[in-house]
Amino acid sequence: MNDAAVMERPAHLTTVIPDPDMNPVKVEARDVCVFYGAKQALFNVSIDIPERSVTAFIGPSGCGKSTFLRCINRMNDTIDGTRVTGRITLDGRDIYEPSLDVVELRARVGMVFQKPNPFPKSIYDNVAYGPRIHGLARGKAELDAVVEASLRKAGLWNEVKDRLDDPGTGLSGGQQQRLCIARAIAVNPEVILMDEPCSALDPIATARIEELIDELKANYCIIIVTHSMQQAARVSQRTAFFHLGNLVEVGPTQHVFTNPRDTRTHDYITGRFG
Amino acid sequence: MNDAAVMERPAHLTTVIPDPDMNPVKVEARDVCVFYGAKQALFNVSIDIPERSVTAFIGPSGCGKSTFLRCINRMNDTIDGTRVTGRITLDGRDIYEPSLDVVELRARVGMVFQKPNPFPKSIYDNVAYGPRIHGLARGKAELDAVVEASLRKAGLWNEVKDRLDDPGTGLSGGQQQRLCIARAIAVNPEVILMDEPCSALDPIATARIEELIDELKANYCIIIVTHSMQQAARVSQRTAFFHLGNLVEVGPTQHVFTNPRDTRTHDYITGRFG
Amino acid sequence: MAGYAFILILFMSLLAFYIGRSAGNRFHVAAGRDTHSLPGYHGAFVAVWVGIPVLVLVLLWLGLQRPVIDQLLIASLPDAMTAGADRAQLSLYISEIRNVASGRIFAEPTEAIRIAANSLVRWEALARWAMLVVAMAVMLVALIIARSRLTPRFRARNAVERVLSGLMIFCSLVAILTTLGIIVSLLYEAWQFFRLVPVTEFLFGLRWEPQIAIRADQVAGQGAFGAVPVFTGTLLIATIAMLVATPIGIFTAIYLVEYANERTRKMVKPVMEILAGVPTVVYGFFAVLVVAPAVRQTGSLVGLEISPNSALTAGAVMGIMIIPFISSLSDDALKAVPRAMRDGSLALGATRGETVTKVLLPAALPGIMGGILLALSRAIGETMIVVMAAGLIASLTFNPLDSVTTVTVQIVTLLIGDTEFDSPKTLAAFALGLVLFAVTLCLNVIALRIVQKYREQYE
Amino acid sequence: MSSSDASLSASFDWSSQTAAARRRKRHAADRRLQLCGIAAITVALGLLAVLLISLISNGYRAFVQTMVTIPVYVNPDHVNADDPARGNYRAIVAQSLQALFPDVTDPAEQRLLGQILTNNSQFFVRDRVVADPSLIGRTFELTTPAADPFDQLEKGVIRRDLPESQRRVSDLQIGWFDKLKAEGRISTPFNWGLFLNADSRFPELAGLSGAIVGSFYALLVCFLISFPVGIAAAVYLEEFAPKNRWTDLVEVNINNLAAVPSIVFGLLGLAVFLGFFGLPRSAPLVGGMVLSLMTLPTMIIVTRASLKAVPPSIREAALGLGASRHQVITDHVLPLALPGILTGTIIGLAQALGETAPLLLIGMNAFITAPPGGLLDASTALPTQIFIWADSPERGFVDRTSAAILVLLGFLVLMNGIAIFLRQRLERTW
Amino acid sequence: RDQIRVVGSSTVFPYSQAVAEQYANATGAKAPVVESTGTGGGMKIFCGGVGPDHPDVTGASRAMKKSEWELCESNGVVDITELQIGFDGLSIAVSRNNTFDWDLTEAEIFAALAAEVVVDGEIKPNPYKKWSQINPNLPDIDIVVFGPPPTSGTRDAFVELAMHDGCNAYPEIKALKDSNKDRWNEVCSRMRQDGPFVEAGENDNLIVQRLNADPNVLGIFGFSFLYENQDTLKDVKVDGVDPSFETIADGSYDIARPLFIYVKNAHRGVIPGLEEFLAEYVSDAAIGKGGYLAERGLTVMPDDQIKEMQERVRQSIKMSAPAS
Ligand SMILES: Nc1ncnc2c1ncn2[C@@H]1O[C@H](COP(=O)(O)OP(=O)(O)OP(=O)(O)O)[C@@H](O)[C@H]1O
Ligand SMILES: Nc1ncnc2c1ncn2[C@@H]1O[C@H](COP(=O)(O)OP(=O)(O)OP(=O)(O)O)[C@@H](O)[C@H]1O
Ligand SMILES: [Mg+2]
Ligand SMILES: [Mg+2]
Ligand SMILES: O=P([O-])([O-])[O-]
Repeated sequence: MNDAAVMERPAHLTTVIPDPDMNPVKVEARDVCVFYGAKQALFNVSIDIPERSVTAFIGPSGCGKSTFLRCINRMNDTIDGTRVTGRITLDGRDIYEPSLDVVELRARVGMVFQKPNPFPKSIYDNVAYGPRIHGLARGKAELDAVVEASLRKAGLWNEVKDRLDDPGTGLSGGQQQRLCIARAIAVNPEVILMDEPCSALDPIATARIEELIDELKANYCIIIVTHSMQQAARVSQRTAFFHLGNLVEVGPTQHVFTNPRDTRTHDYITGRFG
Repeated sequence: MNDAAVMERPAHLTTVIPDPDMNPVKVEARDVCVFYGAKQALFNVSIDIPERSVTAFIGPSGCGKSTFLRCINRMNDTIDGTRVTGRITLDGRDIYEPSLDVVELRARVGMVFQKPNPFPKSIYDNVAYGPRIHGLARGKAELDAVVEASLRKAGLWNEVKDRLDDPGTGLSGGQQQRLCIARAIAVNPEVILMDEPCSALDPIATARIEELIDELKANYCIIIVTHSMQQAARVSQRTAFFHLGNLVEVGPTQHVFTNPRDTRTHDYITGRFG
Repeated sequence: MAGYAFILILFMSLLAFYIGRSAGNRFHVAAGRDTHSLPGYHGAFVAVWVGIPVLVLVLLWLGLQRPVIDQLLIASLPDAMTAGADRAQLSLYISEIRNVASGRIFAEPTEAIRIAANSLVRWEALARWAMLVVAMAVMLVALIIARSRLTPRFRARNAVERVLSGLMIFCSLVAILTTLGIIVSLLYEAWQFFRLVPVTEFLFGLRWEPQIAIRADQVAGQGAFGAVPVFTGTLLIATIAMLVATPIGIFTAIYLVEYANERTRKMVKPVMEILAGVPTVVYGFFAVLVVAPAVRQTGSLVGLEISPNSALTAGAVMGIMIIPFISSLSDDALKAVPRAMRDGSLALGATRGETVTKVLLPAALPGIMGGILLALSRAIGETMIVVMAAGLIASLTFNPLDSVTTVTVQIVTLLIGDTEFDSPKTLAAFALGLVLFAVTLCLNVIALRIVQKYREQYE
Repeated sequence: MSSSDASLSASFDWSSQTAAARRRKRHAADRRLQLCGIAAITVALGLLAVLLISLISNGYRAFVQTMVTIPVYVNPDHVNADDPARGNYRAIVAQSLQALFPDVTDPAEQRLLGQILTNNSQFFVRDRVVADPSLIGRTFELTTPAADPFDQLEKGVIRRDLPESQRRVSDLQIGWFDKLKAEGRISTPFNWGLFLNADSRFPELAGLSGAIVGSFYALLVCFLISFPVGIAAAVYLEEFAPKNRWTDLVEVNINNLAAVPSIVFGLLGLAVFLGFFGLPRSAPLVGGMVLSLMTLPTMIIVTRASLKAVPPSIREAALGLGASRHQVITDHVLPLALPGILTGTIIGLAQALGETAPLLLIGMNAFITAPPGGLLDASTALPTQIFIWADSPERGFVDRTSAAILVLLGFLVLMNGIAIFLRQRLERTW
Repeated sequence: RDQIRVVGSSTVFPYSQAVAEQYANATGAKAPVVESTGTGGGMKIFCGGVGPDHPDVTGASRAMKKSEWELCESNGVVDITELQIGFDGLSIAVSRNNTFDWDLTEAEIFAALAAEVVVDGEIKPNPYKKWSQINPNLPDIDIVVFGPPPTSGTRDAFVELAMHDGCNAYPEIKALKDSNKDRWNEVCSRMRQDGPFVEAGENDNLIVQRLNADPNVLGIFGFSFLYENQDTLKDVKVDGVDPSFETIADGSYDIARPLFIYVKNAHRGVIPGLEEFLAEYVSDAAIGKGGYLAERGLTVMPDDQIKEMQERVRQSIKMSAPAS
């Protein structure tokens, strides 16, 4: 393989394909570097993520997609020895400023993980967990309403409405993942982060989730990490390509896939590595 | 996704694309079924694998590629509760007949794994281990020669010749994987099985391995499992597509990718699922 | 001489190994890859067959030699001495003969003894040489047979590995044999006991006064063997121990797993391990000399009357002993909850505390429960602390300030120093031991099942 | 927020007063839980500290010993040069002491004077003379432990301000002792005897060497049995045994044995080793065997855990090359698991070292004044020695009991320390 | 077996230890093994039989009982020499931190510790919880007394020497002695089991340390323990007499008893060193005035009695069956 092209320009400069139709910016990152102990996992990532649309992060394994995603709701704080430099803002407010309460931040920025991780509780309690701890519902009736609305939005209501008291872990993989999405929606977030939400699912469940993402993008800013370029092409409006900790290229999905400007992007989407 | 097409014909029948140029058959499987306890993982797989060429197994996660691969050197024996029915022959001899010594079989059918797994010993000892236990070399000088030859074949000699006593685990991922290949070659096998040998590697290392496979196919029968269709297209002469435990389609790589005859194959290689 | 025998066996095995290996080497040169096994395995095969049977033989010989010679000695003594002598007298003779034979003469031995001592010296020498000769013969035969089986295609490796597997199976059986040994010996003695005291009285009787008169004219306990007060006492102390240890242990685990940074963990964990490693006899002293007076003084300050052997003291100190046990098991259980659960909760905006109490603890509960049950069985079986700090008198009470006794205390006091095996008092100890074993067995099996199920759930 | 849709679409005001107050309360609850954790750890460690302090405050005194140095004249009247071992050394020591106090002439007082030195000082003189018969007729300086009451006096345990009737030493004796002190004949060096002497009736001479050697023998036996058997059993169960009802039973059984009260093993040893096989009472061999039955399950469990921790990829790699299962284990798995196994072994042995109850039942709590010469000699062990000393009336034994506990704890901490070190240094995480 | 084995009384244990050590040091022979099993336990093992599996010597803090003699006889242990080694006082002691000047009569001791006592002229289960209920002049504190368990000779001696005398002070009980001997024995011998009397195991030193820690409890143990701990413990006068070497030896202190060792003559000449060990035990240097056992708290016998013991050893004089 010929990697000479990669060397043509400084690796950490991002090719940004301009996009006049982009929605207003919801999340903005500038020069974000992340270190795990001594090891640097992200190099000077700068990106604008628009609201009410789906942004996909793609790239080979270990390139830092998850790492960057987890910076946005500060989940990286929970790993010992992680250090983040640079600036990330949500609606213009720096999320790393000391006065900010991560509890509030994480309520506003929901997250769905690669492996469905429902709590070992009933379906109802899974969804009600967030509203309860944040005090979003007054009384049982209101809570019931929130749970129902969230499950409906996640397209799960009809399948589970008769067994809300069954354990969430008893559902199939795809249902569990939708339950996790319902759980995230229930606290009424503004941004939803999804880290390879379908990679543990079968094709049919994957399709259901993709439809769901499509519906949700009307109200939320959604960021999805995926290892499947086809999935990125299907669900996202914008795509960012990461490689070895660098954000190589970002722009409208259409452009990135059909007309990549960086050789690395090109090699990746044509399957020459990864 | 529309799965109706899949239903058109009995699922376990394999579409075999005829190939007049195929090399003589090395490994032949007939009606192989594999059960993990009560769960059936493979359904009536029948396939001919030619010598001195590369055969690729592709298919979505969990479709049984690894399972079938591990039948060929009876590595499945090591998992409790595994049961294999059907018939697999190597050069016409049934490898599941009771009188056969698996130790000898595995010496003839080498294996390379998804995650590079060098022994935590020196580079030299890694390569020398196989020849030692099989008594393939008399004396130190002969062993040295075997080690050097294997490392050369694996394209690693120049990189490690000055530090043969360093631990094999200290090498980079790609070097480790080549070390594992050298280790497999050192016992002089006839078949080499590779289970996603590049999926943990970076693009450059991947390219090196692919080159290596290309060289090795002149002497060995190579079977490679990969999740990258591009890789299958690049390195293999024949491709077999597995789905849900069935061998759906097998034939010359060119044909399978450009002109699949089964809708499932088509959906998969066009990225509609997986 | 036994030493020489072992050296000889070692030497012969090495020789056998060498012979086998050279044969293997020759096959290898001749047949190359067609040889089944490496030369070393051929060597090991011959060595195993030369060494192991003879080793068993020599050990048996050594075990039997002495009793056989003793029999011969007694037979050689004049009838006048042996007639009417009981076993004890005979063994005294033997003892004297052996002393004389080894040159320890302090009183003038009789002529018969002197003659016997001389024959003893002769016989022993004879037996030693006989053993060497027999061993040598056996080894030579084995060597010839084993060597004759070697061929290039001979599966020496498989044969050696079969022997190794056999040895390993034998070793795994030791655990079973131990259990069987425990059960059989306890059952046997307990059965003797139940012939003297009905099971129902033992299990349901309310009075326990086992220190019965050991002489007819002594007035002591009246020999009541109703173990209920002993059981309740055990339960009382174990409960107190659990009440002390459970919260401390669980909170410690929570802190270490969820809040502490790496450095604190690295410091606290070894110290907790010291707490776990303190011998229980030390805790016993601690209970008697430090805790008991302190408890009593505190009690008298608030006007409470506390027995010096109060269940409270024994239980509390036992609780201290168990803390590390519970904390490490809870630690394991909390850690076994997949990180994904924690992440899921934190990502919803839960605080760490909420994550622990609402998600992790409920999820880890089976594991923690299992740990607590295991700890409870520890508490029930713990001996030295209660031997020193709890009472000897079995009173039927649930007042933690009173003195109660426990099963283990009774076992020790009934058995120490006194090794007679026929008084109900001694046998009662085995009956108690049986109950103790049965109860801890049940607890352990239940607990282990719970823990295992729990682990599997997240595997 | 009445309709469900409304509740979701209406954005929640995170910066409102109520929301902020609620968050403050939640953070406070979080801190409370954290405080509970800290409190629990503090209590646990505090208790350990109290335990150690109470031991040290008693035990430190036993680490020094009051010694008396006197010139000894080996009077040829009392020793025959042909047979120096049979002299009347009691008289020699008494006369030498009296020579320092010429004005003490009353026989009763002379006897009191003699009590200043340890009873066994006569044997020290004998041993010197036997070793060097040329001392007969000459004078040499003998340094010998002071008898326990004077040791306690020097250390301030026996208080001089008490009325004479309440003291173990009389005013007269204190006077003599002070005179010796004024002459520089009293010293308090480190008490090596605590480690080098065997048990003794006399606290000033009592040491732990018998118990240490006994414990060593018992642990040696325990190690020699449980280490190979444990590893073999663990390897079989983990690597070879088919998973069926039988092996399940063995597994449950082993886990259960690890939790069986140690006293039950004592009962087993008593019934089987002493009762059935007729092995001698109080022997370290029997002690070691009982302890090994106790540590064996722990060994098996730890070894299995270490074997499990070796990643399957290593096994697969070796199997894939055509190694037999035995070869895989001896060549790869065992070497890699060894650090873990060693750690477990040390911890198991440390537990065995501190175990008392089963040893009491097999009679390893006797009084023996010489270290055992072999596995079948009667002997004590460290924990049982503690138990015996605790029962001795002399005041010196109170200190020595605590000191012995400290020594035992020292050994345990040492062993655990080695285990932790091994774990941190050698064990790899995969 | 090439080692002497000694079992028996925990009271005699320290003395046997001292002699064993002296013997081993003086002769260079292998050290005897001394186990403390309590007098009763020791007798039981000792009488188990003749032969290397059975101990050679047992210590006793009271004379051998008839029943024990019979046990010995039935097991073929008939040739036994009985050696008295001295006296021991049974002291009742209390911490020096306790300010009360204790002086109990045997009747009061009985009333405090017996299972059944005389209340209003009737024999009833012991109702007393506080000392002051027995005698208003005694302190108003709970009765808590640590004492030895039934396997120990100390307990037997205490029962016989203190409790029996104490119970005879009550006419109602004394009357029983003639009418119903068994009942009398039962009433006079049974210690209470309801708490105030705490059986503290064989470990006397632990009792001492617990007294130090707790000024309001009394303890019963051998005088040697009190002698060693006189700075922290003080004695309780019994019928007005303090225990001391003098009062014990002359009999004015009432609860004192002789200490014995018993030797199997069949083992002499068979077990190496037994002769020398016994000679050492009864030597003047050991049990004589100013001997090393006296230093450890043994109350010494008159010289002629010592001479007699030495004679018994020399001639292996066989003891005759005890009367009771
Ligand atoms: N907790 C951690 N400690 C140390 N290094 C880490 C940690 N987590 C991730 N890394 C490293 O940081 C780099 C980026 O990891 P990240 O998980 O973000 O990759 P990714 O793009 O999400 O990969 P994948 O597709 O496999 O999920 C990798 O090299 C990884 O090894
Ligand atoms: N040891 C096992 N026990 C039980 N089921 C197993 C085991 N190994 C694999 N399976 C199941 O068998 C099926 C085939 O698995 P296999 O590993 O062969 O798939 P694969 O095609 O190699 O997938 P991947 O691309 O993820 O490696 C899967 O459903 C899997 O869950
Ligand atoms: Mg990731
Ligand atoms: Mg696979
Ligand atoms: O041990 P005792 O002296 O009390 O029998």
